[in-house]
Amino acid sequence: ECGRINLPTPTVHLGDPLTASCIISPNCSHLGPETQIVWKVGRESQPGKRQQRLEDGSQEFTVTIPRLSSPRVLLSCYLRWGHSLQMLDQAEVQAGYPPAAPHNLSCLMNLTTNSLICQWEPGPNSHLPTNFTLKTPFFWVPGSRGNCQTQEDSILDCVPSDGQNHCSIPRRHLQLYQNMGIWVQAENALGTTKSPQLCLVPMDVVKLEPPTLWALPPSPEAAPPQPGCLLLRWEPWKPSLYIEQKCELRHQPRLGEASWDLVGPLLSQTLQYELCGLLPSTAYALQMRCTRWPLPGQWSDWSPSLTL
Amino acid sequence: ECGRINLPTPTVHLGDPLTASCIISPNCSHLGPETQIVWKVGRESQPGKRQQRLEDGSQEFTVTIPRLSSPRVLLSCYLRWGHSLQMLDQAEVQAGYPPAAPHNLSCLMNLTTNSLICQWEPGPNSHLPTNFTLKTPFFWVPGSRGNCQTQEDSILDCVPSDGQNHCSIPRRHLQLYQNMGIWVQAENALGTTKSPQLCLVPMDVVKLEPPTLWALPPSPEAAPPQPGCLLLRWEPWKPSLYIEQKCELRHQPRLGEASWDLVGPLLSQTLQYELCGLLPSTAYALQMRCTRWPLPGQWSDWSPSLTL
Amino acid sequence: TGPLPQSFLLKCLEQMRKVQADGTALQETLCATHQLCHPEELVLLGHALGIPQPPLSSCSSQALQLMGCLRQLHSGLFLYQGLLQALAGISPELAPTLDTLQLDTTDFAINIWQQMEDLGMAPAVPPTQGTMPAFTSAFQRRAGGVLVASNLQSFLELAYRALRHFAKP
Repeated sequence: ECGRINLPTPTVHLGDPLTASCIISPNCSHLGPETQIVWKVGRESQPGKRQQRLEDGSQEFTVTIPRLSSPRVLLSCYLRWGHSLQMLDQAEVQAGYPPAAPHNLSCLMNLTTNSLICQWEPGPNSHLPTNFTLKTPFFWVPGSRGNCQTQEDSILDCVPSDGQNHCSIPRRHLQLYQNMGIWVQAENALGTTKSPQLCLVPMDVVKLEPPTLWALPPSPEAAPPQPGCLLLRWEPWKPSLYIEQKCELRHQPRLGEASWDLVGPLLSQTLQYELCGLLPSTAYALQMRCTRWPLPGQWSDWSPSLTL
Repeated sequence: ECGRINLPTPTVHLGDPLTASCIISPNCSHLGPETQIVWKVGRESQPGKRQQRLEDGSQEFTVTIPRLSSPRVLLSCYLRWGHSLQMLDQAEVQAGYPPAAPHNLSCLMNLTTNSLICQWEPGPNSHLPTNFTLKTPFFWVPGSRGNCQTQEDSILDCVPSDGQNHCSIPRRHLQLYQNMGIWVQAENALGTTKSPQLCLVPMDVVKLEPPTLWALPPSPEAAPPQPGCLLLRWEPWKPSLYIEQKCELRHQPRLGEASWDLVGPLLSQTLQYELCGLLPSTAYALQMRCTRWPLPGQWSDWSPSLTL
Repeated sequence: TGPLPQSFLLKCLEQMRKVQADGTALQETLCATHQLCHPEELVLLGHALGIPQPPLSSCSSQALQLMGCLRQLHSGLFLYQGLLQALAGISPELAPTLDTLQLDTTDFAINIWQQMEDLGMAPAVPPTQGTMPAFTSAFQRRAGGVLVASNLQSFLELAYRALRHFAKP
């Protein structure tokens, strides 16, 4: 090996200086009357600074880059050999920032996938490969008084798939009705940081799928609906039948610019509603959404429009 | 344990008889003056045959099902206990056939996935869980004279994903220009069988992606095309540029029922072709396909229609 | 509702409905896939296997006693958690349903334990699982599944009536 580059660290802060050295082994330095080294940062030559002879006879050439201004720099050490430059070694230097603390961490309990899905915002780009990990204590422990103080020893790591800023914690790692502390850790070569801890009860952030809504045709048994009224029927999303819910109905004439009219709350025991005050011979779009209630929960999306 | 069913084998040939026995342990047979057993095949009762006392004091009740006619049978042994029937044990019997030899094995070398994709037909349903495995020798061995005699010791197993009748052998297991023996094994509880062996050279079954075809606008430099003629240009699929190919062009008036007119072979060096004999003011659909040539290969699919 | 917060009672009722729905799913699959539809045909086997049925006397309408009911409810759920765990390996078709039932039963037990702690009535030492029945064959695990699911449904029906009584504003 003729020459080798020594870097104090392969990763530095963007904008900081960098000092590197190129060690020329004795069996190489006899090549010319006087060993001459040329440094290149990327393609540009960079004047070397000092040179000194080491005990073992090899020579150390040092260079300082005053200010690293790009996230990835290729530093090469060339030996002048007759009329040519011979590249002896090349080192890659990464420059960036310590990770910013992830923020806006929010979670939803999804009953379809039976998992707690959390997402966050990574914050400004650190220009360095950064690993995000969603963290939460593994077990509920008797005596933990159900608050979010976490024992550091048993932490579950949820690693998102590449480049994603969301992660799903599967059902078997969840106590659905207990407080759990949850946060995101960001880590790169220049440091580690954490988002603020979120303290939540998975079921209290359950987001249901929309209900199914349909209009009841006038039937001989039931009294005919009043003029300008419509008999509606709905059914909560099947997997959420065990959850007490309240729902909201909105309707809007399909043509024109009228905004939505809101009707609610409709409790999930009723499942039927006579909607009145409708304009005659006007096509309407109707939608419904539900949420866990009186226990806390998230509103479902609006159901697909029922057009009448 | 009160009672246990003994089966000679959990899997039998469809249509064959089955004899099973229910062993009633001594600590259970004291329950009534005389132990009475009721057999059920599925939900239907089945008269028991013999009964005998064994040395250890337990009683063996035997039943014979003359002809197993469904692929999955639940056989239950009940003890009459007062006015109720108590289920003591239940056994699942599978009935089917040994696997049929897979046939119509064919393979294509896919340069996009860089793998040899083979597919086959499984043959009639054996009614039993059957595992299909694509098999080929692991290595080409110097001196193996490039024919398809396979040494049994080093066989690569390609296991298709559930229920699929195709499997892909990745590039690192292939010698693209050597003969390789390849076959499919089918195995279930009643036996094992093999498809006939295919002997092929992966590159000789390469299937290319279609070329790209476009019409050249009349340009000042080049001579204007003859009336009723069209200057076409094409480019073979980029990853196959290293492969010598011949191509075929087909064209057809877009309206009416006229069949395709075929033009070829067009060698892949030319890349340009003046197509004449076209009807004036008639919209045409043109398509092209290519194959490795003169070395063997498979025709690509026709390119998407170029409509002019 | 006395010392019990309304939200705790509402959560318990919700969890009970969930565990009952899970139990029904397990029973339906056992019946459809393995023709094991009648627990009354498995009484003898249940005795032989020694499948315990936890007491719920303090929740019965005759002797309704809130704290006693909570304690019995928790130790009963804790026992069912162990029984369901002992059924592991029941069959590929049933495993997902059994897992969900076991997870929801465990969550329910934790919810009650947490509330007992908040009321300062939780025993100092958390309960430990006793010896469970040994299911030595696939059939015994499935038959055990029928019996455990059926017993759990009756257990919850009694508890549901009791807690609904406490939840009345």
